[in-house]
Amino acid sequence: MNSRFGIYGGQYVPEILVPALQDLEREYLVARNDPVFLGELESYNRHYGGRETPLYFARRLTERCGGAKIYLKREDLCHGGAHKFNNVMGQALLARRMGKKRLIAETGAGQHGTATAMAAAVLGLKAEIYMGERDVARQRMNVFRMKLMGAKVHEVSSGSKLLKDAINEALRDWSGSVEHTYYLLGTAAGPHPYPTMVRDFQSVIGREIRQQLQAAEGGLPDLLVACVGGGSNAIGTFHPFIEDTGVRMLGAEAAGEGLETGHHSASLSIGEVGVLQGCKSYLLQDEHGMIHEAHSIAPGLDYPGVGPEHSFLKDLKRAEYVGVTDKEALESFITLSQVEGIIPALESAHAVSAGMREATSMSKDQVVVITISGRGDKDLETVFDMGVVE
Amino acid sequence: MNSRFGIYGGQYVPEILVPALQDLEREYLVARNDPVFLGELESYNRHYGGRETPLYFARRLTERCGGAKIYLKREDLCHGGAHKFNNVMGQALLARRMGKKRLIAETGAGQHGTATAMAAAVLGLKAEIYMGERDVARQRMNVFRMKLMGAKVHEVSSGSKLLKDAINEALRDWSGSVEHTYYLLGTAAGPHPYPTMVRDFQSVIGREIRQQLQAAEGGLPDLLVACVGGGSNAIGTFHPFIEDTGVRMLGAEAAGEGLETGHHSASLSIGEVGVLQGCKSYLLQDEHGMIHEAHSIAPGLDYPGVGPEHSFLKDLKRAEYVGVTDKEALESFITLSQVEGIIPALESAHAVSAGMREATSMSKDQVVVITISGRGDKDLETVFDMGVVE
Amino acid sequence: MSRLQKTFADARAEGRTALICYLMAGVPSPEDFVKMAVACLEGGADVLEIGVPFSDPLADGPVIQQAAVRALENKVTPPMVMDMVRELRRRTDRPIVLMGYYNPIFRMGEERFVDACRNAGADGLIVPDLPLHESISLRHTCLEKGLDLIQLTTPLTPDDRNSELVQATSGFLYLVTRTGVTGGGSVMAEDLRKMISRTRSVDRHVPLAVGFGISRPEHVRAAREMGADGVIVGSALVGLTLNGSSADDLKDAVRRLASACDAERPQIQ
Amino acid sequence: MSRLQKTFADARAEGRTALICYLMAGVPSPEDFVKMAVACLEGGADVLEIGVPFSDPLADGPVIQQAAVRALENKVTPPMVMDMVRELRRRTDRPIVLMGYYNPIFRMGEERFVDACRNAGADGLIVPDLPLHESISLRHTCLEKGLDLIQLTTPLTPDDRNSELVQATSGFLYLVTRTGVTGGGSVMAEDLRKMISRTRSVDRHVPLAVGFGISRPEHVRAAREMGADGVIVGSALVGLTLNGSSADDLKDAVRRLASACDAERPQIQ
Ligand SMILES: Cc1ncc(COP(=O)(O)O)c(C=O)c1O
Ligand SMILES: Cc1ncc(COP(=O)(O)O)c(C=O)c1O
Repeated sequence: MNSRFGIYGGQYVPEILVPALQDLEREYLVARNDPVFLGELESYNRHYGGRETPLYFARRLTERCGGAKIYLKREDLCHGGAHKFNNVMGQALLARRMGKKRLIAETGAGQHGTATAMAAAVLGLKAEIYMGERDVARQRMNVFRMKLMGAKVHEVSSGSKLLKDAINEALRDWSGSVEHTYYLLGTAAGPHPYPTMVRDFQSVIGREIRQQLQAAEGGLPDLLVACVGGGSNAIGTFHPFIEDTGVRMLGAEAAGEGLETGHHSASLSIGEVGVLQGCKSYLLQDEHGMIHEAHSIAPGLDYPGVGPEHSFLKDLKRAEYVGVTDKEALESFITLSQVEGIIPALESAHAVSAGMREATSMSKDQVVVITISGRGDKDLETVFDMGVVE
Repeated sequence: MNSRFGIYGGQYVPEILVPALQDLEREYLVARNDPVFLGELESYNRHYGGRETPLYFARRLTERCGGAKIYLKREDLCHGGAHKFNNVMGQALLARRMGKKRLIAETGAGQHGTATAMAAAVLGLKAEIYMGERDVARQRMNVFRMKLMGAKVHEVSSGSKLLKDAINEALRDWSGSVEHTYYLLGTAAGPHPYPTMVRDFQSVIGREIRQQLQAAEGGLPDLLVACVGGGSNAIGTFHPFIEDTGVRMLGAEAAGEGLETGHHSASLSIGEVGVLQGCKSYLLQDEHGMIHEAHSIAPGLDYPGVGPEHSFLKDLKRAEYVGVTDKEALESFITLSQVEGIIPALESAHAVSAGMREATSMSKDQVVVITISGRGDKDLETVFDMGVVE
Repeated sequence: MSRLQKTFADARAEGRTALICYLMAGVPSPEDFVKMAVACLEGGADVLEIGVPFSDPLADGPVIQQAAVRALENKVTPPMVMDMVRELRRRTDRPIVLMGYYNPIFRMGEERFVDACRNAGADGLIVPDLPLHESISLRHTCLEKGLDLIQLTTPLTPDDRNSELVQATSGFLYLVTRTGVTGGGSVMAEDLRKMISRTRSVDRHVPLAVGFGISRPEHVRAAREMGADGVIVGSALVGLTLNGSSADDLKDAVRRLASACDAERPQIQ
Repeated sequence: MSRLQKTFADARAEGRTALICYLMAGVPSPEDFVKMAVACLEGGADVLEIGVPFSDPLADGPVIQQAAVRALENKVTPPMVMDMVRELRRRTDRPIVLMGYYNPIFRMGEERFVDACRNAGADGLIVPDLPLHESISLRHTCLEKGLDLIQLTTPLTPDDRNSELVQATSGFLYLVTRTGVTGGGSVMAEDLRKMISRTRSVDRHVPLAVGFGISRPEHVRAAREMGADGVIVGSALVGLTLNGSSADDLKDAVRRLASACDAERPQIQ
């Protein structure tokens, strides 16, 4: 199994974790080809997770833009409210198969932590979630949700007390518990084999789009759009179309308060190559290699790195990446709510903004698919507090 | 079209509303047999609403109870987070077909109001929602959600300032606006034809259960369980099985602080027949026919009446109805979260409690289907504030 | 001839429009209510309409809702309303009509309720949430016991149903002159003209009383001008029983309305 | 023979266990850091290990994390660390090893970084997040430039990989004696015994230094007893640089550890 995407990826971890990662790779390689495992996953995806999710033709949004037909891939309808489900379910089943009874995970705003708690509950595993102290304070309800499902939440008070630090802390835990603990990483980043494995589990998104669009339009999309935090929903959307060179791919990164302000999370747009938390990729960092704090209105995009496969696709120019500001994301959050009755996650609103922009200048017989990675209920307080509605 | 279920139902409304209800009946009768309308509804259900929803075999809950196999019908995965979607989409399409550009609706906790706002948004209609002042104060975020999707929210300060009063106020609005306004009632109650129409739209639940269980178990369920507020998710679950006399049906009402305390919403269990808001049914009322305030930890069950078809099924003994207390509902809210990673709505938790109780005393080859009418995210604050977890 | 029929016949003979005054039973208090009702009579009311309070008065606007709340706070029950009617019947010979929602009637039993009305001395009954097709048994009982069950018709009612209502009503026909609930708004002249003429074309004699939105003498004159036999004034008077006005204030208000009721009637074109 | 090799050879010859003292560069302040390092040397440190601060030190426990935060607050950068090494090199001939995460090295460029180390006078380098299979080019550069790139092995490392690590390491082999991060915990005697014996069976000569969880003289004695050639003490000393202790306090602490390093060695059964 190739541990790299071009020069990106790799396995930059303490020696103590190497055997566990090698184990994981071995087990995953067997599992991914084992019909029993795949059948189990497919069954949970379907009966528990609510897959397949619809590919919805957004008639009114299309009319609003006046260009290409816009379809929305509705990951917001997954159990738990986001695409996070796909990855978590796959990895939790793998953990069970490996005989690990304890899951650990990092979480930023709480989406991945909640999803992990949920997967642990349904499979009867233990879950412990690392979450930065500042995030815990901001996301009281998500913390409660995890506890309600029986997970333990560890507040992380090191570093910037945010997602990045929660990952560090989870890796530290894992270094001491690796024999009986499974580290359930939440995005298509981290050391090999996570980027590949998470991408595979998330590729159900793109595979479904392919089939569904074939049924709806009799062809392939002209453009795929997804938001990029760590990059898992985007790579899951893109990957099944990599060989189809006629299909353009666009990743929407958080430009925060603007790329020029330094307050953003646009590692692909203006980051530089480095190594963080196990993999080589584009990063937000200073001249000495110290990692910058990221900023985005969308908590799930608030990460200074990005999955290595995106760095590779960027260099190849196979995918493009653009920044969407907080303000633009907020606007499309409101637009989609009012025009389609779908309140997207603020993360997904970045994709909506980029997708609308593109669709507007495309022709009416073209097709844009935007992945709605999650629902916006979690973001209502944030938007409410901004006082932008009414 | 029969306006009654035995002695229940009817059309107890001011004369001014009679023509509109007759119109509605006429239009609905045509629509329900029109393949174009049904195709449209089916398409929105599928591509927008995320139907069909899974029928999930709850292995760990089944093991916990040690009796019948428990399946969960996952209405919590509908767009918007509850079965409310089914009804709202059907009626909104009917409204559009009737040329009405303005929808009005009542809402208690905000679920039906949110669903209506959503359906209005996706079809490009105007929505105005009536909501009791006390509910507005308790449900800030749902009010915001409605506004976000472009709906107008009217605070109702009459009467007890709760759901019942919002319905009164919506009916008052309708009396003055009936020519261009569609009243989108939220449950299988109210004047004819609402109980029949809402039941029909919600019957998609039972129809899917039937098919899905056939596929999973090769037969019919032994017991269906659903919670009963106004009764729409329950009647939608039950109705397709009415003729199958081997299928038992159990409705879980809110026994609140206990049936003996007077603080509950158990109109079927201990109400008496009367007429409220357009229909004859079991009601909570005093000796002079004044309506009592209802109580339940679950805002959606907090209604002193019930849909007329349930009154009929109760008298016929075709369905049974039991009370589930706040405390019991809360326990199963936590149990389902921890054992299956599914956080149910507090309403649905009533059904879970009743269903677990029954399953425990049934044999292992029997099958219980519990309808999870909605997800519990909306209830997290309530449960959090009770301090029962950790 | 029932009291109601006689009252409308007399008023017509005198060239007057009958004035029907609505008050909520037991408001401002069970004792003062009777004083208020008497003030209406002294001010010139031809008919007293008395509201039976209900917890969910869905056909009423804010003022009458508020009155119902007050009445229920005052612990007014249907039997107490009957006692108040009995008390008033001792003091007047003019017709008394009860207006009450259906559930309390259903709860007491239609027959018992109608008996109670008759025994107390009431002449008529209006049930705003009981449309024609739900009122068959109650109509039957009322007919049998000699209580006028008054039907309402509206600008939205189709012609054929309007004809049924004309035939079914007893005492008078209540013309709801605007869509919406009681209180506020103003008479829609065009609607009213149409309603009266189509009703007259079915029955030239049935008394037509106009309600919903009549609060000032000019409304009365407008209705009169269009040929109404009676006007019903509700929220405007109920408002006075809620805001601390005295019985004399109420009497004055009624007097102003009453004098509009026999104002010179202009020619109908 | 590199300085590190010589130091271990000398210690072995003298029957001593080499004492490797870890401090975070620039802590408590860039100036006082040098004093602290000198105190370690005076206390009896055989080798100085100097942490290069990084924003995300994922292999470190709370004490060293806190030291990194302090260093970064003090605006310490890798070039400044090189200056501190240069300063220390002027004062001592004992080996200096840098411990730094990979990103700052990658950022500067492996070759430039190694050159800077050599020019400053450092002898070795430990990169805790660069496992063997990711270190090929850096190892090559270090070999070429004469910097010892020290590999780590752990209780979980399989035998064949352990053998590769033994072959690949330079200067000494770092035995991580417990799973987890730096600081806290205690040496797992059984693990350590196994690690030493399996390593010795591959290479009887490579110096073995034990780290992670060594903070007190009894830990040192335990490691010594099991045949370790060196011990690495980190968090315990770094803690003193964070809590306001003086250079003398530090020197005393090092002295106590150093005296455990040449305690009488009991017979190995
Ligand atoms: C709804 C949603 N979308 C997107 C993301 C970003 O993650 P990724 O880029 O891995 O899809 C998150 C992360 O929490 C999320 O919650
Ligand atoms: C999740 C949920 N379940 C159940 C109900 C009760 O309604 P019904 O009895 O009509 O299904 C509600 C009403 O708001 C609800 O939100």
